[in-house]
Amino acid sequence: MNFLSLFVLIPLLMLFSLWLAKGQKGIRTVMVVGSSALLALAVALTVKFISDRAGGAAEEMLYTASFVWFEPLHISYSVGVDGISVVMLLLSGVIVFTGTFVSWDMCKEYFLWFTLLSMGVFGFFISIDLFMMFMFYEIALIPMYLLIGVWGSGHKEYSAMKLTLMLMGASAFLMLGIFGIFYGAGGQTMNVVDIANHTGGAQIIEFSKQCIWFPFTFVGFGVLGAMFPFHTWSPDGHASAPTAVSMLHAGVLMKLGGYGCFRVAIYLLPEAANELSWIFLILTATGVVYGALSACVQTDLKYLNAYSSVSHCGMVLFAILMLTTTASTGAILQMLSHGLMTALFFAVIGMIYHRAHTRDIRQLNGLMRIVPFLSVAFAIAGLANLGLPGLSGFVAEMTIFVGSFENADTFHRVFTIMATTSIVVAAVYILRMIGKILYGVNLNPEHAKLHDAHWEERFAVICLIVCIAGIGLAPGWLSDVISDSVAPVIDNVKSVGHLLSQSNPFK
Amino acid sequence: MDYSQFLYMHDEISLIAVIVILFLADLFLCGDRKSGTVSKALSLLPVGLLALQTAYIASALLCPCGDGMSEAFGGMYQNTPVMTLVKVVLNVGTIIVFLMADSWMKRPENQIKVGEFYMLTLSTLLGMYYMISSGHFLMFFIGLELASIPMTALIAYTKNNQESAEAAAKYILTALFSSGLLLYGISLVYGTCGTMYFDELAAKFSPADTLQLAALVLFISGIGFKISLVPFHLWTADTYQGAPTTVTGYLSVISKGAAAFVLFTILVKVFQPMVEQWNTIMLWIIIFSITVANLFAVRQNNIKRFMAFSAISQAGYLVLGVMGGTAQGMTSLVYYLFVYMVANLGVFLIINVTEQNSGKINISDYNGFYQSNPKLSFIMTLCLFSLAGIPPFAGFFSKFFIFMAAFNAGFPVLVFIALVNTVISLYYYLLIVKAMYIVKNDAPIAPFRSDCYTKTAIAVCALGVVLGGIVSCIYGYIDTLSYGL
Amino acid sequence: MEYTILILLLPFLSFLFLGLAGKWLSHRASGMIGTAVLAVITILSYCTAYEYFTADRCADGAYATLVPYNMTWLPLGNLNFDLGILLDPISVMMLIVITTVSFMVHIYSFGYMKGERGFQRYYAFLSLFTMSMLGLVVATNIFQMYLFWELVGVSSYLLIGFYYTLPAAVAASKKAFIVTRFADLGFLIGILIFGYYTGSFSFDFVNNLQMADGTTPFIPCAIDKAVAAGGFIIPTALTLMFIGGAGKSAMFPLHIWLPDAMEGPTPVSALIHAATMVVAGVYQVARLFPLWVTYAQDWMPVIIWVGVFTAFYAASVACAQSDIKRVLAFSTISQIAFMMVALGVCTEITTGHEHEGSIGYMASMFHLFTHAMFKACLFLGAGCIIHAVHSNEMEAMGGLRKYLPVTHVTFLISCLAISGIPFFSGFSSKDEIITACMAYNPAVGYIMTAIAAMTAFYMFRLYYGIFWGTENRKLHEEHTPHEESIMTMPLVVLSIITVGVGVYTTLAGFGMFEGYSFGSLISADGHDYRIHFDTSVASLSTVIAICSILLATYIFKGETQPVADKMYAAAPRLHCWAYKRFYMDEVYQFITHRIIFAHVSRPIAWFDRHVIDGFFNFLAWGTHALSFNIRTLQSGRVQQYALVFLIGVLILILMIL
Amino acid sequence: MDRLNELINIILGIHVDMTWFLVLSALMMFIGIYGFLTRRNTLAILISVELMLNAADINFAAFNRMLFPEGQEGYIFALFSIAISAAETAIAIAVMINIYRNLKNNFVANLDKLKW
Repeated sequence: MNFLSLFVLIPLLMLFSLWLAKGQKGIRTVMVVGSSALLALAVALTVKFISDRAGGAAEEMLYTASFVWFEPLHISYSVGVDGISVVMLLLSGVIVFTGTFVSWDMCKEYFLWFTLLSMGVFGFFISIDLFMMFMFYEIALIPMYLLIGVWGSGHKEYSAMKLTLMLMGASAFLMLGIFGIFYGAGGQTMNVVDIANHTGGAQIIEFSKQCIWFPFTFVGFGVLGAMFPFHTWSPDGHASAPTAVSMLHAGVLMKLGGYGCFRVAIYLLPEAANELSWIFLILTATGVVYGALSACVQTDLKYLNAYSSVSHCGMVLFAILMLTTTASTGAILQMLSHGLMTALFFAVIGMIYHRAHTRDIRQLNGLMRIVPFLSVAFAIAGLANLGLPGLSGFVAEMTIFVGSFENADTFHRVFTIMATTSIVVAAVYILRMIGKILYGVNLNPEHAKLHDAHWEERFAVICLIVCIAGIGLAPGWLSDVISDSVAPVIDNVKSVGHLLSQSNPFK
Repeated sequence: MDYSQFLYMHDEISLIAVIVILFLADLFLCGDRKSGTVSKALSLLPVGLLALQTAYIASALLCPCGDGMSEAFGGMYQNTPVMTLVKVVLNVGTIIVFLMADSWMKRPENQIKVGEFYMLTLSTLLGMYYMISSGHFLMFFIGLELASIPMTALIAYTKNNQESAEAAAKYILTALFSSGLLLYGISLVYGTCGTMYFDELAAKFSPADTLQLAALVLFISGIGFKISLVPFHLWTADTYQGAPTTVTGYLSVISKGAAAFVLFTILVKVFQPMVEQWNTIMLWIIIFSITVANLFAVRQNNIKRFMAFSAISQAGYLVLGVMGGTAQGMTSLVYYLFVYMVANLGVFLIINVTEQNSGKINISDYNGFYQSNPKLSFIMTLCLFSLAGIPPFAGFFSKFFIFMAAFNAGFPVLVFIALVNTVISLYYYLLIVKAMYIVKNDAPIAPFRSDCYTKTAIAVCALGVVLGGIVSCIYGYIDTLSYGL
Repeated sequence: MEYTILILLLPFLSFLFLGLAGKWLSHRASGMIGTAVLAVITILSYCTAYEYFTADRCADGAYATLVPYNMTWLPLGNLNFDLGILLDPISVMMLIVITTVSFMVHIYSFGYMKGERGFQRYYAFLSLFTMSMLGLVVATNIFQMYLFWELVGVSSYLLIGFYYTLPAAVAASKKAFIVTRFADLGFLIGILIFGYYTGSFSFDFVNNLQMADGTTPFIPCAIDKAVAAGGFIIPTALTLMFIGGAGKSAMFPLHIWLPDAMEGPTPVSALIHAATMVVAGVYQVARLFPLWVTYAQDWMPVIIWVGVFTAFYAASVACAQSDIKRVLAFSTISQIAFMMVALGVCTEITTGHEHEGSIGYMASMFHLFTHAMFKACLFLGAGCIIHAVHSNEMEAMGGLRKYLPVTHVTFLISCLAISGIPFFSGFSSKDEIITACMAYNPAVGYIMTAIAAMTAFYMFRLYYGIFWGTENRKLHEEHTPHEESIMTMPLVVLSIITVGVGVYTTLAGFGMFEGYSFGSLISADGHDYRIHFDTSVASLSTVIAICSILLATYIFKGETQPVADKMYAAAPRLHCWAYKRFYMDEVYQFITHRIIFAHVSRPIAWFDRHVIDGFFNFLAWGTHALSFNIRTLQSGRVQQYALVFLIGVLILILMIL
Repeated sequence: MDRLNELINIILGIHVDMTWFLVLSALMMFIGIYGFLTRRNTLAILISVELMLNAADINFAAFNRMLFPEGQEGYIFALFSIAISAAETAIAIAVMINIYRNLKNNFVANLDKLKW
């Protein structure tokens, strides 16, 4: 049992101790201790990983361990991390940690589901076995229903049901894709690395099969990554979810989508990725602009942020499909930065909603005078969102654009430029929102006496801001960690074929 | 004739012994029906005896003599370890049902007929035993009928209840109809092959023979009636709704499971030459079973009727393992059967205990159930998630494996349709979860304490649901046995 | 010169400190901290300048380009995103300009912003802006320039919106950010193209590049490779970048944000929207000048004609504005256009008296310098006036000369400077610009001369409107206007610089003595270039400037202004249009709100809710409807069950037969 | 049975071979099904079911006699099935009586309380 499994064991322990915990104090203690343990573990892992890489550990996956689980089906409990998963684990650690503080007054059941959710997320990122990935993916999905349905707001039952069903529908596609990959590779191993490198009894998957299963896998994960046109669960879901849940969902869960697309679809089906990427490229580029434009006219803060998430996550998938190392590095960076900033955004929006009991832009004015701390945090989140240098968004977007420009053909150029326009639109909707709700003078007497953030809220918000600014100021090491792990995947893709496929009518 | 052959059927004989003992006990122990002590004894006795008998069968599995195969009466009776295993699984289910039945048996109006319940149930179980390890159509037919005739009595158990009687009538009439067709089919088999021994039939079949194909269809229809596959399912909902909850639980799991297993064995063993044909048939039957049942389940309010439709669609998933007739399919089918039994009985346990305590069996009655009875509704949630195939509960694993088997057998489209249907099924399972957790209700079902038998049973089910999948040795063990075809 | 790194770090630290701890600081303390830091970096940059210009030149007699500090901030595949410091004549000059003006503004703000709510925030933002602007000018690569470019954009956004409770200020800040952001899109794409084809973002095409040891070397910029890939590539990239520059420097039609930006505090307008940030575009073109001249000569008319039109447009609008800050804003636009034109008319890079084609570069930088000084002085003076009369409108003013003597004098000096009167700094620089234009194409030269005349006219219209003319007595009785020493001191300093530079360069220019002049510090290729005025051009522009000043005096000096009224009466439509800035804002309003919001965003949002989402809802609804419709199958009649059973059997039989 | 055959052969001049039995059983089968689907009285339905079952039994007997005279399998099966059908009918009738107690009639049309 290697130490990666702690990422699953700690949440399990948390579940049990929550079960036994008595009273709000006990619950909080368990949650704080557990989540900080997870965060510490993630940080330690990152440090260790970097030092080991520096020490010359050249394997694709470090700290791998594999235990046969279902011997007859070649399913094994195999874990391992590369730079991408390390970064994602770090992100999850931060979000879970802050999410705990944001949902400070919640009851025991809430935290039970919350912890189950985070267990799924962590498990997903450490596992390198297709079955395990899929299992943890679904573990992470289902608590959403109760979290939104019970503790949500607005037309929560509808949103929760829609979210759950759409994501489960996606996982139907995904499961089929996994079967296709597994049996396409000879049905000897479910280990991602083995399948990719044709070791451990895995054969090369035939091109025709790849072209069948790539769409299934990509759509299966893409829906969770809010891929246009399967994104409509996200606005409603986010709008109805309680604060910490929107944080966790937009911050981490949606990242499962991008991660899976990269780790499974692109990594295991390289030829099909070359052949079919253009279709999804069109979809995602559309989604990027589409989400940004529809964010411009939203009046509900959470809807606005949800649509901007559609735009940014679309950017992630878009960059992945560019199939260049730089762009994919940018995609991972974008996942990280979007995770942090959208979590911050949802946290602050939730706090404002909790006080003002409305999220309608037209009814909120002049918050800067009333709740300065929250307003400043909100403004920072907004600026990060529109890619202000010095904050994380800028780094990610620039990397993506530079990487996308490495594809010199017209097709990719056109869609890259199309995607770049989204940063202008982002400025439009962000500044519109900030100008409307933070600036000006408060006209609503009820809002005149709102109290500013509590200490735990301040703590969570500050943590997030520090992370965002940290990435924004010193991105170099992160980018190195990521690109080291991205490179083999992309080289694998590049090695098997030319990017612009025969099937692309636009070439 | 060598009477020692009877010793090969030690499973059946031990069960018969149990029945006989119970019969005697019912005769002599219970002179006076009014005293509670007796009925307590009578409610403990069957569970204990059956547990013993289960242990006895299982012991044969644990220390197999030879390859565990046994054959008696010229191949009329055959037994393989995997069959024994299925019998064990059925036994466990029956024990849970007995535990479930206890509170119901304690009701005054049932005091008079406690013994009958147990004996009838066990005789249906015996029928399934014979059905499972039949090596000849006669044996199979007798087993089938033995499994279904006492069932009628069980369904009609509550004598003065009109619904119960109607359910029984529908059951027996449909059963007669289907057994008529089945019998005709078997006669065709006999007419074209001149024998009804499974071992000899496979050689004599040819996909070209119209009569034999007709026989195949009639056979599938007869057994499909037991498994309640579309289009032979229409009795199911009505019967489940009308029957006493305990019996419904028994029907929905035990008889269904046994029949599914038998369908597999006979299709593979006997109808081997016509594999394409029965693959086509099963393909359509499965698609329709899953889809139609899901569509019906969506708008049910009576929870027993709802579970009936859920059971039909689950049966559809169950027989996915039949496709292609591979060993992997066999394994995943038995595994699915086990997991499904645990989860479904768990749900029925809670339905039953709720009905016994509050008399409410509508989904809308469960609104706010979590506020009043958190533990029960939590277990119920686990079981429903398991049925819906949500990890980390056992249902996820069984679904995944059975889909895997079907995919491996070469039916990706079928798997895809089934997968899409899981979304619908998730929807209606979530409806109950929603009712219990989300929907506010000012007058929810009052809090109550369930008796220790139910508690034990619930504990068993919960344990099975939680550990059934993660503990991989279960599947692994089944896999080691399932060569025995 | 490693200490130059401090020039960037100190303001950043003071920004962090004031931003985080400002809440617990007193106004005075925070102001002191900010100003002290500024003083330090001002001294540092003067040292830098001294050290740089006194260091001996390279073999070819040009100034070396030093890179005391450079690090890889973000690796981008084969490319690098570096951060560093690059010192060459123009960046050093910009250091001087920025720190000087910023320092003046810091001091001035003590008086101007006294008692304002958010005083600490104000100083924090000032530090942020100074840091970003300095980072922009010392950029070692185009991407670093873009990074700080965005940062100055946001700090200008924050400072314009300083009075965030006023809707006008909020709208103005939003507009400024979005318009420049839109232009920056062009900049970004230009950068991407440039980086992809040349394989580097770095400025290693500047002459005599000298890396200090301990710095990461530049990835060489393979221009020839890019040219080989297609002659149009470099020009396209440069033009796209120029769009970004045009946005920041408020070239038509992207100028609309600058007049509104006057909603911010006046010192901010002086610093950002007159002296430093708005010339970033000019600076960018100057930075890429070698590429422009060498590879994009044919595309440079774009710069020229955009500049010429903007200069004319702004000047004509400035003649009709009544808000004194808006007048100054439009004059700023016009003057920056002068600099752009000056860069545009360059045809070669080697300097020297036989090389007329390279004067423009020097002239443009020279004008940038002088303009920064006197325009800052003008704005700060306007600030004093506004502070005194609490209004921006000329109606509130008139006859202020006896109330605000110092302001009056300094304002007059600056007006003379901007009008191009000899012995004032503006004369020398503007004269060089016109010379360059003449050398390029006399038509351009004459147009620019005419625009210079307009400049003189509207500036003196402003001057007379403020300090002479009818005095608004009853307003002045309520509170008598007065000026504070802390606010007038910067004015004096700036006007001294203006006069000093003017006198020196004029004398030198007319060859009174042989000494260094601006050109010997800054020229297209870093060689020493002694300015010698072309007397014909000089005399012409001077005469015209004086004439238009006299005209303005004749029209606007008196208590009553019959001529002006007659002119308004003569061409009311024209005046109205000019006053409304030829309705450019309305056009933008129409495009953004009527077209993009109403006819793109809303339909998309509707489509999303009703079509895409509607589809998934339809699936759910359809399932329900279907399940309701097939319920008759389960009719409860056992005979029908049997019938279905039988039909099923028959169908299956038929299926496999 | 051979004798009976000969007798028929002598009297009617036709040779009774297996087809006759098959046709007969098929007829009985479908008459039974028809009855099951159309009768309104549950007892009548039970009688029709008996027809179906007996049709199968005739098949068994006929096949055994005509095609596979060496074995007894068919006869045995027929016997068992007769017994089983008896048992089924018995319990079915019990249920019908139960229903009759509740409804005071036994029309199958009244068994539609449980539906949809």
